Amino acid sequence: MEEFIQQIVNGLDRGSAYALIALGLTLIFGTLGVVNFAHGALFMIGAFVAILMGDVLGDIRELGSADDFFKLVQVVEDPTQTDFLGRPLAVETSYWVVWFGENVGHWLSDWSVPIAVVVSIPIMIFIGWAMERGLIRHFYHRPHADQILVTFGLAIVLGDLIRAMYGANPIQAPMPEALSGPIDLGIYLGYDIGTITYSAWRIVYFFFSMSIIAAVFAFLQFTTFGMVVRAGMADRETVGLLGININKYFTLMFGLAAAVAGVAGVMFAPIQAPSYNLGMEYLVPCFVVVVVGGMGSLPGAVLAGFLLGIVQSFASLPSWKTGLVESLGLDDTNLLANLIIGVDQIAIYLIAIIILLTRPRGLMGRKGVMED
Amino acid sequence: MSTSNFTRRGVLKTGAVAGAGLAVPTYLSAASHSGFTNAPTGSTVKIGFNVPQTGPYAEEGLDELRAQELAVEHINGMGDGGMLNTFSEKNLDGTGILGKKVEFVTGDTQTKSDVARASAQQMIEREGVIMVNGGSSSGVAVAVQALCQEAGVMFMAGLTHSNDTTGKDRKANGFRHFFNSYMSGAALAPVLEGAYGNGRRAYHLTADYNWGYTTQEAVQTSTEAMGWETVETVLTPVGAGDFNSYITPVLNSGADVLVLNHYGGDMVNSLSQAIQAGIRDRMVDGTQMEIIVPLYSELMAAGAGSNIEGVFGSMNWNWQLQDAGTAAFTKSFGEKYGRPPSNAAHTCYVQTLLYADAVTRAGTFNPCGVVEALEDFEFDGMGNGATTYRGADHQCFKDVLVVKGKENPANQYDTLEIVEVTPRAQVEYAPDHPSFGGADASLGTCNPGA
Amino acid sequence: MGILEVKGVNKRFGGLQALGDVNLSVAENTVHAIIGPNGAGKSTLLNVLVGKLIPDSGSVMFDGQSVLGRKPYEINQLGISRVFQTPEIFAELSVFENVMIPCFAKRDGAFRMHAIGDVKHEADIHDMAAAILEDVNMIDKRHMTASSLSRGDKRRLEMAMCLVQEPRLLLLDEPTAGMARADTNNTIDLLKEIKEKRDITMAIIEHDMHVVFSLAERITVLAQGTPLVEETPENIKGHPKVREAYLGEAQV
Amino acid sequence: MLGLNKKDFGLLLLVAFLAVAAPFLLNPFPESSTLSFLNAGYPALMQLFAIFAIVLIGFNILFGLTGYLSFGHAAFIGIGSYTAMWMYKLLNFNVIIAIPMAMLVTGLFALVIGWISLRRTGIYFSILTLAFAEMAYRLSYSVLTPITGGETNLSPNPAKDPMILKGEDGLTVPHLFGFDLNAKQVWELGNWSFTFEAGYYLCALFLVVSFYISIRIFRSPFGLMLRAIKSNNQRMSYTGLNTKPYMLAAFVVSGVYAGLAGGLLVAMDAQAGAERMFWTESGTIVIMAILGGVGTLLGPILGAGAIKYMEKILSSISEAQLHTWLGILPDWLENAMVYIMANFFVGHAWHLTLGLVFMLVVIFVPGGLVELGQRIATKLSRKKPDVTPAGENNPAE
Repeated sequence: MEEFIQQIVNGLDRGSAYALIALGLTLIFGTLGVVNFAHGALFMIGAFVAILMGDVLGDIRELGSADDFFKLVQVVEDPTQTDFLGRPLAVETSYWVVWFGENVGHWLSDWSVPIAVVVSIPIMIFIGWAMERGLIRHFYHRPHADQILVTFGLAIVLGDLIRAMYGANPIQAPMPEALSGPIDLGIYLGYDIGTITYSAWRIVYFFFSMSIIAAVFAFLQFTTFGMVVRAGMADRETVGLLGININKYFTLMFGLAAAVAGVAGVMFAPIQAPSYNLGMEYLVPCFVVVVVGGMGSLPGAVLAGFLLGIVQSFASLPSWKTGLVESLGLDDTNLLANLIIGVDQIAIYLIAIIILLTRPRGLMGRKGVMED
Repeated sequence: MSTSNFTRRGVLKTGAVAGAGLAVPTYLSAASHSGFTNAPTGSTVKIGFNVPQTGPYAEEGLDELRAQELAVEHINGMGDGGMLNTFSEKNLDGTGILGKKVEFVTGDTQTKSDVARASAQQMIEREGVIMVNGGSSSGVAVAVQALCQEAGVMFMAGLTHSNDTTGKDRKANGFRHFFNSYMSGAALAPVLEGAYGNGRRAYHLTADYNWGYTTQEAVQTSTEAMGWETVETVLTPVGAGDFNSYITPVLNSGADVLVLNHYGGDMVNSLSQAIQAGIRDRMVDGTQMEIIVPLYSELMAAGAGSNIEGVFGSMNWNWQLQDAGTAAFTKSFGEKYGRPPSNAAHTCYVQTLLYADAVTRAGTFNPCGVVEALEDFEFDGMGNGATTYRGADHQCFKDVLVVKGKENPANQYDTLEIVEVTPRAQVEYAPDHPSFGGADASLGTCNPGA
Repeated sequence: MGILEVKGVNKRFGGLQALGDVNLSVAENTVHAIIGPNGAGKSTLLNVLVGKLIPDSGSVMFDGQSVLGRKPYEINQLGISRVFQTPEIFAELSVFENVMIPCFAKRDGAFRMHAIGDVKHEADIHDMAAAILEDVNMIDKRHMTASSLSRGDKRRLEMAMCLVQEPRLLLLDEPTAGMARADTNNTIDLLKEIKEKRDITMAIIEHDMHVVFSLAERITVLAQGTPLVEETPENIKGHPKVREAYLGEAQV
Repeated sequence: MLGLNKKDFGLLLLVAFLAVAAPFLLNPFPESSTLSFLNAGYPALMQLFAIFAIVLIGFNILFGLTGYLSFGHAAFIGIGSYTAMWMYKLLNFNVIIAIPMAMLVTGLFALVIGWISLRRTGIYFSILTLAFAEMAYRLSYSVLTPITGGETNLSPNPAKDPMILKGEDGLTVPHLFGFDLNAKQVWELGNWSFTFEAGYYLCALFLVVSFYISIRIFRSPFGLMLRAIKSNNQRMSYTGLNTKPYMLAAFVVSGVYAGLAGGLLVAMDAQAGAERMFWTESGTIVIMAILGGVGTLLGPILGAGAIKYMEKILSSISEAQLHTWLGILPDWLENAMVYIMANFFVGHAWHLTLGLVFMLVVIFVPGGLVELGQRIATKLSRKKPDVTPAGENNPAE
């Protein structure tokens, strides 16, 4: 039972990352009718905003590689210490420490990721705006295949620009000291102390995702802007006929979707050390999520995100797999036994196939969307 | 923009030299004269550095490339000579190899076996290289080694840690300086026993591919031999990114040691996530839960930041060693590139020098001659103490480092501290050891090509 | 016994009774129009006839064979062709290719793997296609891409594609919807011409009474999913039930 | 000629000529020149050109004619490779067995995967194919290691493999009835040197035959049906045509092409790895198709060549070479240019160039290189601006 609860929590946590990316993808697809393969790259850029803020705010990579792209540090040679070649050590001190003292400086670097969330919003909206104006806008009337391809090209370019700046190695972003350990969830459910513990930051991430998702839904539900957008998602031509220039809303919509992907990336940076390839890694599972949810359906995307997250978590749980293998009386060298043990490799694809074959347009897709 | 290592004049000169070299017919016609693939006939000889320049191991590959360029410089008599000054053999005099200046070409393996082979093939066919060096994964090493065997050129493996490279997939034309999974297990066990006692219960998370399997097997065997119990072994998909769903079951499994048979980005992520999940804060029946990372990479360790503090692992070499060879190499590398070399860089550097020296001693570039010169070759002064290239499987035998993440690093490169230098005798095994292909494993015969 | 016999067909969508106990008999070699106000169930009925919808109960027999449960292509192969409200043609292909495809379907059936022979060497197909294009006066336009045709020509092309299969029943779904008067008249002439030249049964679903009365020999009036009357055109005009249906609609 | 019209026969001759003369055409620069680096006329790369051209020709039959975008096509290359490899291990190294078996087994896989995936259309179809390919990749890399060799690739092990048809020659390298495919002939012509390899010419032969068959399919009633499905699936059904078997046939045919390519890869280099099934490889196939020109006859060959050339040549340009080429510039400019080029565009950064080129093509010439060529041709011959496109749109009468 503890194991079950733990994996449910795991699945919700992993699913919330999927759901956030898929939500942005669906926002863009639903309103603009554009399939954006560069969305994973926006997630990745968000994660690197966290790295950038870590550099700017202080000593995130005191141990890091020499490729810090942007640092605000005062360099003082300390003759009492030596570097690896026996030369006087160049001690780097964050200017925040120099200017505001140890406490403030340390606090800033400790909380650099939450600060980066705030900073990333304008940055991501700007990037989204630039992408829409500069590129996507010219693809509204092109076939979906062209949109997929040009944004795929863009994803490659954005990934490699980040690689040129930060190198290919993953770089860890720090999480605030206070949230870096586990929280005991079990005691709230009546278990003994230490039975069910879970990383505090991941719980923060889960609630953060939920509030972002709720905010997006509320925004679409209760604002005029959201109403127009929803109407546009349902029937673009009619909205156009009503004399509303839906195009005006598109740029902002794209910016919003980029910001959702961006903050998802920022908050994810302490969980998985981002590398330039992060976007591509998440692109495929997230597309599977979007399609399983049904193209163009926001609730579908969120639902499928959580569903696949939970599926993946349970697929990686060893106890039921070994149990199943034993109850089938298979030995270790048996191919079927190995397939059962290795089901976590393919779980989300297997589920995706099953769902798409039983529900032709995914969980909540509408007819005629992206079917030709 | 003076950061570039090339001055225009220098390049024009090598360009001209290159031109002269290229005018020589490609290897087939040459082969008909001298009886082996890509026999050099002009005043230069070309070697190929096949390393990952894109993909997840790009940084490691680029570090290997730096070391290889440095090795070529030293062989050609430029720079300060590095380890040539401390190497126990003194055959290389800075005039290249057998009087021929060394040139090199580079290729990108992308850490994909297919691409690596295609790249090696391009070097052999088009550039006429006589030896291929480098790489950052066992899959690539095994694949390229087999190709070099067929083509009749030498292969000096870079970073490859799986038993198979010099085990069941060993080849006569291939040599490995780097240590392997078995040695990691053998070297780690006594240190772990000292630090954590002999009643521990281990839980393995293992990357689901060949290297993971051999590493898990090695660590499992050696820890069980000293009395540890293996609670569970779980395979994880390569590049999973998020390992949390594998880590949380560890907490209540009754295990008190978590072994992460992961490398590279997987290691950074699984280690950080294990610490976030509270593995190292946990007490199991009164003992503190611990994490072990059998194979460390200092480049990746930097990515994991302070999470590696106090975590044990093993390495082939580390720049913080105190011997003269290490000092000379670190100085030479550090002055040129502004950073200490990684152990991947070290192994590629050493392999290049060893090759050059073997050719000199053999008096020929013919791979069969070079193989003979390297087999059971004993040397010292390359940073690992007295070392032997065993003839039976072309594996180097030398001391193995057990290291630990440093608690209070003094500078950004000071991430690991050396806990113990496990003597070579402790990590030795028979060439027909069952983990290395048993009695069936065979080098075959050396292939000079054409 | 008509060529098409619809008996007791019911179809519900949720709470809406789209078709309620529809009986319809279309006699061979007649032009039979199905009219009715909006929402009367005309399109639903048509979709049942071509296999796109399956009714909840009832039977649809074509020439003694049930069409229910058959896929659209199977129903077509039985001899029912359909003309759509907006012409459904192969827009990217040439006019000639457009008509060749139904020729293949007629000659080779629903599927035949013909991967090596050149289309150009299929002399019989060429003759068939050329003949039908002559018939509809489009032979000069055979090289044009279908998407570049005028709306009227697209309609003609679609007719040609259906006719070349020599269907025994041609279903027309508002063939003149959205057309200018001149185009409508042209279409009426085209249909009349077709009728004169061939033995063919036509079922027309139509809004435009001008078209209906120019062509139809029998007319069925549908209202709220149920047939009200089936009569000749002369008798339909001024029929009280029809008036009621249409006027009733007007008052709403 | 051969059942082709004049124009198509001309295209076939062109492709045959390019294939035969590739060792000359791709080696335009003398060995001693600083541009010799751009030469691509060596066997390993020419084999890749031919093999990927075959994949693309097959992919074009599916994507170009029917418009169904398979995002998992690389899986079939992998399946073909593994099959051929197992033929070596179980029977013998004669490619006359390995290649047809690779095509057969791949065809069977394509039949099953196609039968399931074709139950859906549009992006749902694409995701289904992607899911199958990802499963194939992941399983081959890990769980199926005993069958696929996993990370270390599947390679022959003559000492242990059964090789029941080994025969007297006992060859343990890929051969055609005992004829070594690695046999090479080098011509020295002044400063040039041209290599002719048996293996490459085997690939070239398959390429020309594949191209010929693809022309025939394009011009056949089957090809017409596929184009009609792309144009209007609904009309097809109401015209009495069952689209499913046509689609399935197209899917299987293009799968078999990929299987052939997989078999050829193993015939050239006796090694099969899981990475050739990874989804980015499938993505590269799509990129090649777009770059060359979807639905055209020549496009796939051009696209495959262009991408493989960039992958091999662009990626191996080093800073030293850049310095040599840019040597005439003032030092500061030279260094700046080299820095920018080496960090962003060539060598290990070549992916960025690929992404940019690809974007530019999609934005400005959606018809790919073929359309670009036509536009240039139109510009050059203003007298007759009405140049008929490469032959695909002309009426089939």
